[in-house]
Amino acid sequence: MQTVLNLLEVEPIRLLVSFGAVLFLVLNLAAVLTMAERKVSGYIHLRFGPNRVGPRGLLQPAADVFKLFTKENVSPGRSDLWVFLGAPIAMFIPAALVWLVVPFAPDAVVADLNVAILFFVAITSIGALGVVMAGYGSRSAFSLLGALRGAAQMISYEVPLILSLLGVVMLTGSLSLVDVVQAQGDTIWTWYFLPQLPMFVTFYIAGLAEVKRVPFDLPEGESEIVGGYMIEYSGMTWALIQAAEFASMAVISAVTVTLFVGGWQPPLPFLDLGPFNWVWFGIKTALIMFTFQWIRWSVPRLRMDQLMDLGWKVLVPVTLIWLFVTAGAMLVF
Amino acid sequence: MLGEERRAEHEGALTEPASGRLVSPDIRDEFGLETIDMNMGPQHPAMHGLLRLILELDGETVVRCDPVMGYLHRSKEKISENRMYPAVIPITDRIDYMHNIAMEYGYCLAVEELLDVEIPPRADAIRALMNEFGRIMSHIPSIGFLLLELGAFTPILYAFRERERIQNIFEAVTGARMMFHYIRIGGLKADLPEGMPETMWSYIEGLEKRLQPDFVDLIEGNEIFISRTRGIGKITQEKAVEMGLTGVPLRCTGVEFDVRKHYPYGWYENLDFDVITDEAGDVEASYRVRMGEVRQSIRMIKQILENLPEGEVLGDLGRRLRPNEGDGIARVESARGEYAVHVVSDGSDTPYRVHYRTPCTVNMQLLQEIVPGHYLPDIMPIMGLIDPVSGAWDK
Amino acid sequence: MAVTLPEGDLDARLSSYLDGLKDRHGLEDSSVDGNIVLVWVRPEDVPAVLATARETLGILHLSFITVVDCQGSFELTYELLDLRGGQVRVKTVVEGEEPVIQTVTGIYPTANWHEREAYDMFGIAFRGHPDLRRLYMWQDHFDHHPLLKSFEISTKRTFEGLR
Amino acid sequence: MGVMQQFNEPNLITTSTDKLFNWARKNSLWPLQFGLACCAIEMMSTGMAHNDLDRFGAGFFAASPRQADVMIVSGTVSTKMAERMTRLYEQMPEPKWVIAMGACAISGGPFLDGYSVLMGADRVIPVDVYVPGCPPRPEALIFGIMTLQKKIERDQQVGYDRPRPALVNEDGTINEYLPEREYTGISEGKAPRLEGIRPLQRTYVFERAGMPPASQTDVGWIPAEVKQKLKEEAKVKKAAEKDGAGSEIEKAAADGQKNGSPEEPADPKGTA
Repeated sequence: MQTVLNLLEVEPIRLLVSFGAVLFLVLNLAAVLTMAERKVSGYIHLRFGPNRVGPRGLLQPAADVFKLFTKENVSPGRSDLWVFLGAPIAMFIPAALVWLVVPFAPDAVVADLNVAILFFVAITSIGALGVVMAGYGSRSAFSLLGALRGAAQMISYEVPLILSLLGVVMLTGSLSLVDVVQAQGDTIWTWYFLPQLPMFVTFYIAGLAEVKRVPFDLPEGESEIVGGYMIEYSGMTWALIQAAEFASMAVISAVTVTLFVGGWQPPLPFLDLGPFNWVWFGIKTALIMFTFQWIRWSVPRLRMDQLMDLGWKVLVPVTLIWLFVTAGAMLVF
Repeated sequence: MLGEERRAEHEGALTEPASGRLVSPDIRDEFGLETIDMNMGPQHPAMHGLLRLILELDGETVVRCDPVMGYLHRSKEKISENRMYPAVIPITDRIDYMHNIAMEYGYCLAVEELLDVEIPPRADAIRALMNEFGRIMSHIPSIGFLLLELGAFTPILYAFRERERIQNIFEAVTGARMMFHYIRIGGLKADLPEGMPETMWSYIEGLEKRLQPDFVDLIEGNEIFISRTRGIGKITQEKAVEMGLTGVPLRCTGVEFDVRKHYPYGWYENLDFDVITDEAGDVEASYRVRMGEVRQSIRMIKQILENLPEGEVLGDLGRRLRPNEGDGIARVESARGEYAVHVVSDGSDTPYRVHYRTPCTVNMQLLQEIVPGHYLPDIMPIMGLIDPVSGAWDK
Repeated sequence: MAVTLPEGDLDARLSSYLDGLKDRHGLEDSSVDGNIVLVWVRPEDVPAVLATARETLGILHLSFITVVDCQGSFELTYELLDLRGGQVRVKTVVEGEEPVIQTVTGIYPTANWHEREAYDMFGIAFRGHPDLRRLYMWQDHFDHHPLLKSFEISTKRTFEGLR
Repeated sequence: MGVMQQFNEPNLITTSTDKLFNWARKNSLWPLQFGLACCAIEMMSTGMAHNDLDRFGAGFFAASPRQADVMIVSGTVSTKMAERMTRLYEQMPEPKWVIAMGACAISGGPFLDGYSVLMGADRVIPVDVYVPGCPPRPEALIFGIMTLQKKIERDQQVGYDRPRPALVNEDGTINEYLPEREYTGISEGKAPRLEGIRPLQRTYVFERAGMPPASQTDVGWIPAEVKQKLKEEAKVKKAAEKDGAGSEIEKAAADGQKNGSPEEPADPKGTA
């Protein structure tokens, strides 16, 4: 036993084991999130949601996963097969990789990089590649349109996403996410979402667009282009795309919490749970994800030109102005 | 010639971009840009049934839109010719299956015109009453579908809650949830059950209260809803009249035309109601008109329930109907517009010819006129503006 | 662009419609019954009569076109509404098994799909129609005009048949 | 099914995995978002708050056939739609099931007499569960889905085991299975009724103003026999053209069809 624990001290093994654990968590999280989504939608729609499989329908995701696992995997006749099959993987890996740098608790982080924020930005932008691959590989007008929309949207919203990070980086003076959390302190009014409120809102909106959730789900646009880039996927490949979507949604929530809402820090000092502070992290992330779902079932979808208008004409100027305000305030105080 | 000028004008309007920015053909050729052909439907979540649109896309902008129908052509006119007069009513039920009571109503009025019979006043009043319930049952889901196609999922569920409640009323009165076969030639199948007027009254009062929080508050102030619908599918009055539009698409341009008001039939002469119009002529205006019409229907139902005449509901016509030779034409205002039935009799048991003028078929001509120039996602609100029903446009 | 709809007394309007049509065209028969003006015209006069109705008399709405197969001839009914209580019913009879008639799409653009439907169901050819394709059935591979009386689908269900 | 079918005899592993997979399949039946006619409204009612199909894990209406498990044929299938429906069915990945909802999808229902109506969806695709009614109540559809769940649980007549068209010998043994595609391309019951009807004498083709070529909209469902006939006709025509001995009448008719002017219809009988 001791030898096993000692092995964990060795850097590459620790990295691998902890990343494995995180990957396991992510895959399960996707399943749990589908369930949560159906339940939340049920309560918003004044109905029950799944409640027949297992106690209160809790085994529903298991049934879904097993079913998708045994489903035939169709690839369209004239598709570009390797691109088609590679796309879900290209979508899933970036979503899972970002979890490497997210600090769950003071010491619970797979890799405490000193350029973690840069890493996050770099990895999330790879996600657009998977979308384009899926759209190109499927060889269908609908998926091509979805992929083009997805690429345009994800690349455009990278800009406000990065700009809104800069305020936090300026205040902290570090690119490490652990440093960011520690700099925020253990009281709710010292967290960055108050002084950086416009940046927080921008990051939230840009994050919503980055993970393609309603009202920014144009690449999927179920009532317009019938699932967009994922229209031709079936069985496990489709499940992998879904897992990637939910994982990236969770990771955006986690990074939002880390950057603006104090990470694992308790809202008030006396609520400090010591080694169990990851509970705070979990609660905050779940709350942010709940708001994502709340929005999903409440508002219609934007149109492409309106989406671009919002990104370039509203979000980017707001973040630029607030960067100047932050810089000025740092000079004065 | 006069007609040719008109036609030229009409073609000019076709190439005029509406909201999108069309790349001019010259530039397209110069840079070797290509348009995509896209086939939307017949199985598509936003096509209100089985409609196929052949689209030519320039990026996201639609250059050409060609609707293809007939995927639900069920030969209703031919079947109607081979049935006895009363046996046609179930066929008419299935034309516009969202507001099917109006479909029976129109057919029965046409045959009654042929037979020249008097309808008992109570039957007339109950026909109008159920017709207005049917209109609410159709309009509220229409609003829900519009939002569903824009991407908001929740309003349709709230809409179907109301529809379910009205279906319960219909089930109590007629015995069926959807295909009622309630209006008969010369009257009604049965009188209202005991205590039904009170139930209806309480339901209508509840609906009036729920309309604001469940629908108006949820939809009207929403920024995204406004930005997706305002100015989309803009129709001028002249265009609307030229295209022969009726119903909500016509009224939302400001032309005041309602068959119930201007060609009154049945009990509607005795009712006091407004024709709701709106000046804007876009999708948002159509939403407002539909909401206003629901309120007017509530008003009418209250009026009917207040003075419901007493008496029989079915005159004695005998089992065998053999109208004299001639034409019977009747028109009613269905939830989608003017629905007219033309029955030609040759003096036998079966109609010689039955022609259904369904509003959806005519209103859908609008698609190939106004969709070009819009963005692809704008097709969905435009479908919500016209709100066709598959069974009605295909007959 | 506002549309002006006719106003005033209904009976006066109806008689003005009838007079207006009578003055300009040779009608075969005409009558006023209730709020309906019924005119019978020769098939070649239909576009001219409808053009008068729309442009001069201001009857803006073409409600529908009904075709009745009279086995040997076809009876066409053009139902016009002035949207304010008045109706004008223009009827014509086209002789022959394979009728041809001038289109009215230039006058009432809404007639486009009505005529396509009539072509699909009865095989009536509308000369000058901009886009005469079948509306419901396939353009190819369905070589029948189903509403013709010669196209029988099954036994008729008559009263005697039931008993 | 699948890998497990390679074992000839059922054993501990195959039976328990089959149980697990069948449990998963029955509890996660995603219907295709495929509304045909009136019944589609009742199908939607079933999915909505009052009846809530999502309770059974069947509430996710997949818009794309690739993600669907069960196709609910909700309404009248016209002959024009039959080809599309068949294609949708073929696009769905295995294992897949079909529920015929309503009288029309079972037999043609009230439109049985119609010239454009398919007499039941099972003429072109195999149907697992029939739900009668016109339209069936939402409760009936839920019952139909529960029946399908029971069928899946018993591993009965699903997937590769479901009934397929076969040529049966006189003694009842199966001679050979018909290929799927051929089966789905046939519409029985239509041909006899068209007998003795005057075929179309002529087709007027006018020049189209700014409209798409006919071929795009003309793609409809072509029955196999008609396809064959057309092919043969084309062959004959080609051969005739090669010989240069095509009759004057035929040529004139063909020219008229291609280049009919907008003003003058092509000569109906080609007797010019």
